[in-house]
Amino acid sequence: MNNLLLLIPLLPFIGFLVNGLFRKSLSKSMTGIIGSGVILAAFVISLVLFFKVKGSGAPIVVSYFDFISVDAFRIPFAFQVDQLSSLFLLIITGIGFLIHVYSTAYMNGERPEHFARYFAYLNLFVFSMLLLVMGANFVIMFIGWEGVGLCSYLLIGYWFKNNNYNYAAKKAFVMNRIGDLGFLLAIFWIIAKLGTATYSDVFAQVGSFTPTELTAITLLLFVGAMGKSAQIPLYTWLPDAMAGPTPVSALIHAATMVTAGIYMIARSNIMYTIAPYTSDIVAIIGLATAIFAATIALKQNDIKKVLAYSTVSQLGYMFLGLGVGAYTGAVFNVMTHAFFKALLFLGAGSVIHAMHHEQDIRNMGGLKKHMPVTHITFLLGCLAIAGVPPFSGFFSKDEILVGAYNENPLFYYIGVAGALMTAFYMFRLYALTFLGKFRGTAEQQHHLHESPSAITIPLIVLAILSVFGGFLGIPAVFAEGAHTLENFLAPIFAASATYNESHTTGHHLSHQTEWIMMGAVTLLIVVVIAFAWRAYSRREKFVENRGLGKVLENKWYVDELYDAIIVRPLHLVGGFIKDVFERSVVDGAVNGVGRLIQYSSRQVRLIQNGQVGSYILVMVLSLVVIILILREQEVIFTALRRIF
Amino acid sequence: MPIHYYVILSATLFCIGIIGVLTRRNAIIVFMCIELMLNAVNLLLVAFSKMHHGSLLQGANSGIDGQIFVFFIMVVAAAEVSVGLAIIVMMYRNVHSVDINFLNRLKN
Amino acid sequence: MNIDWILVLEKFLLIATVVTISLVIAMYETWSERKIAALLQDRRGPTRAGPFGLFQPLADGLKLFMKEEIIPNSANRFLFILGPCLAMMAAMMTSAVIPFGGTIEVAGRQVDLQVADVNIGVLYVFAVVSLGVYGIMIGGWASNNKFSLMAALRAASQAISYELAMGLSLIALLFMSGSLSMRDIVTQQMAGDWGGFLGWNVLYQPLGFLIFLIAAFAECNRTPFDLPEAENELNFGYHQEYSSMKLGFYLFAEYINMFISSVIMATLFFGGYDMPFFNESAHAHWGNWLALVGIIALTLKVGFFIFLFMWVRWTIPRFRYDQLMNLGWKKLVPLALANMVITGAVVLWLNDK
Amino acid sequence: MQALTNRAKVVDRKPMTFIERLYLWNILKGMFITFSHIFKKRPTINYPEKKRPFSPVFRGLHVLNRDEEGRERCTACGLCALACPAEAITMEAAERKIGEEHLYREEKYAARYEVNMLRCIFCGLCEEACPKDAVYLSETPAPPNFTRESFIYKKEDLLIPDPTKEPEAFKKAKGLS
Amino acid sequence: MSITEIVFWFLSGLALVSAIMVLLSKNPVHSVLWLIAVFFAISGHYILLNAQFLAIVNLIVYAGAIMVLFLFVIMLMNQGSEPEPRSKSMWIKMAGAISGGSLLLVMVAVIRQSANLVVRNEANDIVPKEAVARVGDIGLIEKLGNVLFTEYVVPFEISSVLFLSAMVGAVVIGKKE
Repeated sequence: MNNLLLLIPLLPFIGFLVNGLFRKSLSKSMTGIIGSGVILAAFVISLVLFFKVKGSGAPIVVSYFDFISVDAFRIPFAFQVDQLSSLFLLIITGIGFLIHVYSTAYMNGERPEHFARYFAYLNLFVFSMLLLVMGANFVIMFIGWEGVGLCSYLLIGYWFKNNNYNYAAKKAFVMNRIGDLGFLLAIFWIIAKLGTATYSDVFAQVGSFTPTELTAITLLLFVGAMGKSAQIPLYTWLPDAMAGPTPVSALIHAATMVTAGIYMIARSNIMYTIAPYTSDIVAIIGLATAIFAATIALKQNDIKKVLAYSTVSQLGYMFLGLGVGAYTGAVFNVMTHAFFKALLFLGAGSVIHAMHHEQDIRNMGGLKKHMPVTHITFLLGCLAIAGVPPFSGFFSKDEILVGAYNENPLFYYIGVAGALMTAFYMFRLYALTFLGKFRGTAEQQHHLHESPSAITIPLIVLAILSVFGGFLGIPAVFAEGAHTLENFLAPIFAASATYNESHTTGHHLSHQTEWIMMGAVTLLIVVVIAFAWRAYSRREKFVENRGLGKVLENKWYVDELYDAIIVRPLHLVGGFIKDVFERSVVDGAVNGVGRLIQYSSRQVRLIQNGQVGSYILVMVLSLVVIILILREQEVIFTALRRIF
Repeated sequence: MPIHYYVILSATLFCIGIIGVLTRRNAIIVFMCIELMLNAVNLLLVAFSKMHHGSLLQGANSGIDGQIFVFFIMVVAAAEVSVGLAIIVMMYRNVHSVDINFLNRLKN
Repeated sequence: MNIDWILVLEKFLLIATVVTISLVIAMYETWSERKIAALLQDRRGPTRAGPFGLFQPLADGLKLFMKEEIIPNSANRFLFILGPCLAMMAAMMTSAVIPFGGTIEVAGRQVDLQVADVNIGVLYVFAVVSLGVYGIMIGGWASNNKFSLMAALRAASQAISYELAMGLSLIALLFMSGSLSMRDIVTQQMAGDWGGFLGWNVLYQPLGFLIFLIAAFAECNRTPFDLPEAENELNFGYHQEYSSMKLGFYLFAEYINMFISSVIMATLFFGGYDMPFFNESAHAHWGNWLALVGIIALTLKVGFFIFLFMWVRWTIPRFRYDQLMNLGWKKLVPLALANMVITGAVVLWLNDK
Repeated sequence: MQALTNRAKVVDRKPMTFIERLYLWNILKGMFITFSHIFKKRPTINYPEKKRPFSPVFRGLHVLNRDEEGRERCTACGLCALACPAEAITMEAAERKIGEEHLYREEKYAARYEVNMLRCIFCGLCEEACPKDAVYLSETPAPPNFTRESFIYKKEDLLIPDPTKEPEAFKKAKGLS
Repeated sequence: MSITEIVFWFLSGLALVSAIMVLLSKNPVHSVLWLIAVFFAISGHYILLNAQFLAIVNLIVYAGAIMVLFLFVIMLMNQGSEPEPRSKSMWIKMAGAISGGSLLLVMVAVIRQSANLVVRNEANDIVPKEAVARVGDIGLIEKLGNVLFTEYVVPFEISSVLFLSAMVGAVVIGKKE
């Protein structure tokens, strides 16, 4: 069992090593087989573990060696597989495998060594992500956390010959670092306070924190989550990260890495439950992000940018769920979102592939005829994300919204507005891409074709999951106790649940109200979809946006704002230090010391007259003086005292 | 013999060596004076060794370290002389003199 | 004041005797050298002075004394005179630690036929031999003559080089004896079977003896290693500028050295005053006669070695200088080292058994 | 090339083996050779006490002969001086006066007859050249001396003793006794 | 005065006089000889202190090897044929002598009262410790060898390496390019 556990991260790591070290000698098919094969093997093992956990219900914790051992303080290198992490394992390896398979076709145009490099990065990413979710303490999680950050950087900057991509990679890296700092501080704080970073110990002793400490720690952790999961204000990297290859966007920026923040908060749910202010902040920021990103997505024309902002928006929903205590809903949304967002990204990738890297939806249209499989699966994905029953998005989003309503009805209304916007921009995207007439060049039209099976099969699999994935979490409204996921995850959130049970003062939504709300929302969504369909399916001409539209198209000018309030001043300060401080103070001091030493040594050198005899003379005389001093200390000291 | 006699004899020999090093300019004689100093030290070590042997007498080998030390000093002196004389010969070949005042080529 | 005057007297007498004997033997070595050279060359040698030319050394000595004393103008007078004195002194000093025989009883006193039985006898010999170089070097240098200087340097470097091989070859012997005292070494050899014959070190250290022998030839500046005084190369060697008795001193020193090295070889390797096939300890009641037997045995052995020196001189041609150094450093020293290591291993092995 | 004699020895140029390079055996061999010479018979004889017999053809100092009556045989013909390759002989002739018949056998005689022994190579040509058997080389080796003049033998030194006056000495000089 | 004392004073005087003569000799060869005399005196002291092995080794190493080397070098450089060039200013010699003398003065002054070198005898008087002459056997080669090859075997080996490197160094330095 121990080795089985170890194999899960080890296999991708081996894949990384093989692909990375022998990338010049491996053929493309070989690389693809190795890269995908190790993930498939990891998936199979994860499946085994999943059923084991499901059967026993108890977490598996295995400690391999002491990662850090200082005196009594020990950080073991330990893995923990419980309900939460086994679920994440399945998502990561399962979707990761599909994306690997997809990549073999999508990246086929690359030269073999770059192809292998790509797969090495992907494997390393999967390895880091697995480390992140399997670690039994915050330190191991942090290792994985940094690892995925690194891989994200590497993969965004995969086409490193394009400078813009490199800037995007750098941006993602720096943004992540800001969040990581918070995470790191939180870990230090926990270790300083409790002397351990192991989950079980930390959560068991959560009562020993004062409320202030707890708030501070959870906030710091949340800062980390904000960075990784692209929440306001650290979200700008995610849309830019679309510079990487599309499967990377699907894997990292939709399905796995961005959910690390969700995972972390879900993992430490008890701390958030107990710290009330933090939960509210999380909920508010999540909601704000959801709405904010949705508004931006309304006016984006880049197919991947739309999806990226949609991702940000969905992540905001998940944080809303976490903030209002609907942990299961958040995790549920992570899962369903992984299905349909991966589907959508891969579909978009398929389109981009077919369009020869054309990403502007204004130049698309009417692809329905040319790419039937992509079209169908993409439509299913859109329905799922829009929250049309009975697709998976409906159930997960509904659960979060119900949770939000329980916390505060205002959250619910704003959330519904976001959901409506989601439905709108998704179908705007869908309509502009697949419906109407083709608006691209003739050459592009000539080459339009359905993608190979390595691309379509993952699409189909993901479409099936998107459609039926929601049935894992049928709300109590439909059938009492049919929420399989909630039952499965119950042990993880048990502590929070009991705490809420005793502390909640609010009211529970009656089933009737829920029915009404659900119906109303569904109706509104359908209306919005119809509107979007009508408005965009025949659109031929695009006018320059004006007013709010322009603001939205330019993403609320957030990048410019950051540039003005953070980057410019920093540059100014840096320039000042470089030009003035460095030159006059630092250089002055350094050169002054050098000049002083040069001068003094020139003076001292005069003593070195090269006559051995004189050296020895000085030596002997000094010896006499030293002996005298040692001998006549008292006499000399009294004499000196008399003089001074 | 009182140990002071030996100590003073050694000190005197040592100082004669030092004066030689200071006043003579022939590198070989300077070298010889260094040997003289080494020998003064050797004599002192042997005297002390016997002093310990006489005053303590706790072990049959007490004070033997001093003589061993003299032995090592001789070894080092032999090695030093071989190299040093080689250097002097080298210098003589280059400068045609063994005056140490010509040994200031490193100056400046 | 508690001085054993009789001991002092006894030692004084012994020293006088030994010195006299050394001188006399050196004298007659010159005679026997000529005689043996003649014999080996089918000649007669000196015959005129006395019966068989036995007074020839006296005549030679007289001649040397009568010759004009010449000191070169540019020579350093003091060192010029000091040189032969040092050579003579070093040659004579060596005999102090050699046991010339057993113990005799004179007027109720047990008298060892040895000037000083020190526990570092062999080392003493080496110390004195290494001093012998000074006589040659100073003499050669003080002559202020390039040929003399070259010869002196040759002699000195030859002596130093061969001293090394000599010492190394002796170390193997010292491994076996475990003592540096000459008398102890002789006594150990006397303990062997066949009246001591099987105890002789030469049977156990043939290679060591050979090396010692060759080194001894070189140390005494004897043919085939008489480079320092090679007539046809360096006129007459380091004593080229010398005349009269100062020259005689040098020559005498050489013959004394030859005698002493013969005695040392006999002592260290051939049982010293041990008469072979004759059990000395069983004849302890012989008293002083036993000592006489020992002295005779030693004399015979020494005589043989002296004869060997001369015999070799008239057989083997002189080495070239590079050959000399090659032999010393590249052959004898490694051989002596190997001998030493092997002996050490065998001694350890035997001790362990 | 075919060797002319069987004494030529072909030189062996193959490198010496280790044993040979030690020279020990060869040295011992040499020592043995020198040692064996001790027992060889000494060729030296103690000269003044013991003399070797001369060979019959030994040519020593010159002798001027006389006849049975004690008269000088030399007639100063000069043939000997002419024959001498080293030009060691000088002579002066004189006529026999009346009353000197018992002194000189012929009418002409050598008033002066000198042989420079430093030049003479004792070849015996003078003896062969003499028609009168007047000069012959004795068995006496030339004795050493300190001056050059003493090596120039005058007639008085060379003449054999008179057989009539000193028969003993004559016989001895002739080597007859 | 016992014999030991007589010998001690004689050797000390010899050592000091010879040492001073080393300095004063104009001729380097004389300096070498005087230095050898110093070594002899010091060896005598060693024997007096019953350190026979060191005494002999001192002779072999210093007198027998090191000083021969010095002589070699001096002779090969032909030193001493011309006297050492006179120092222009006398003051450096004066300074040397004065500083050396003051060092001696200070050292002697310090040593005289050193508490480590004196003991109290039975009568509770302060007397210097004794360097026992002619007593003890630690100077024997056997004892020294035992200690040298057990306790001090590592320094011994290191010193042999030092020797080797010195040899190589001397050869390399002395080699003509």
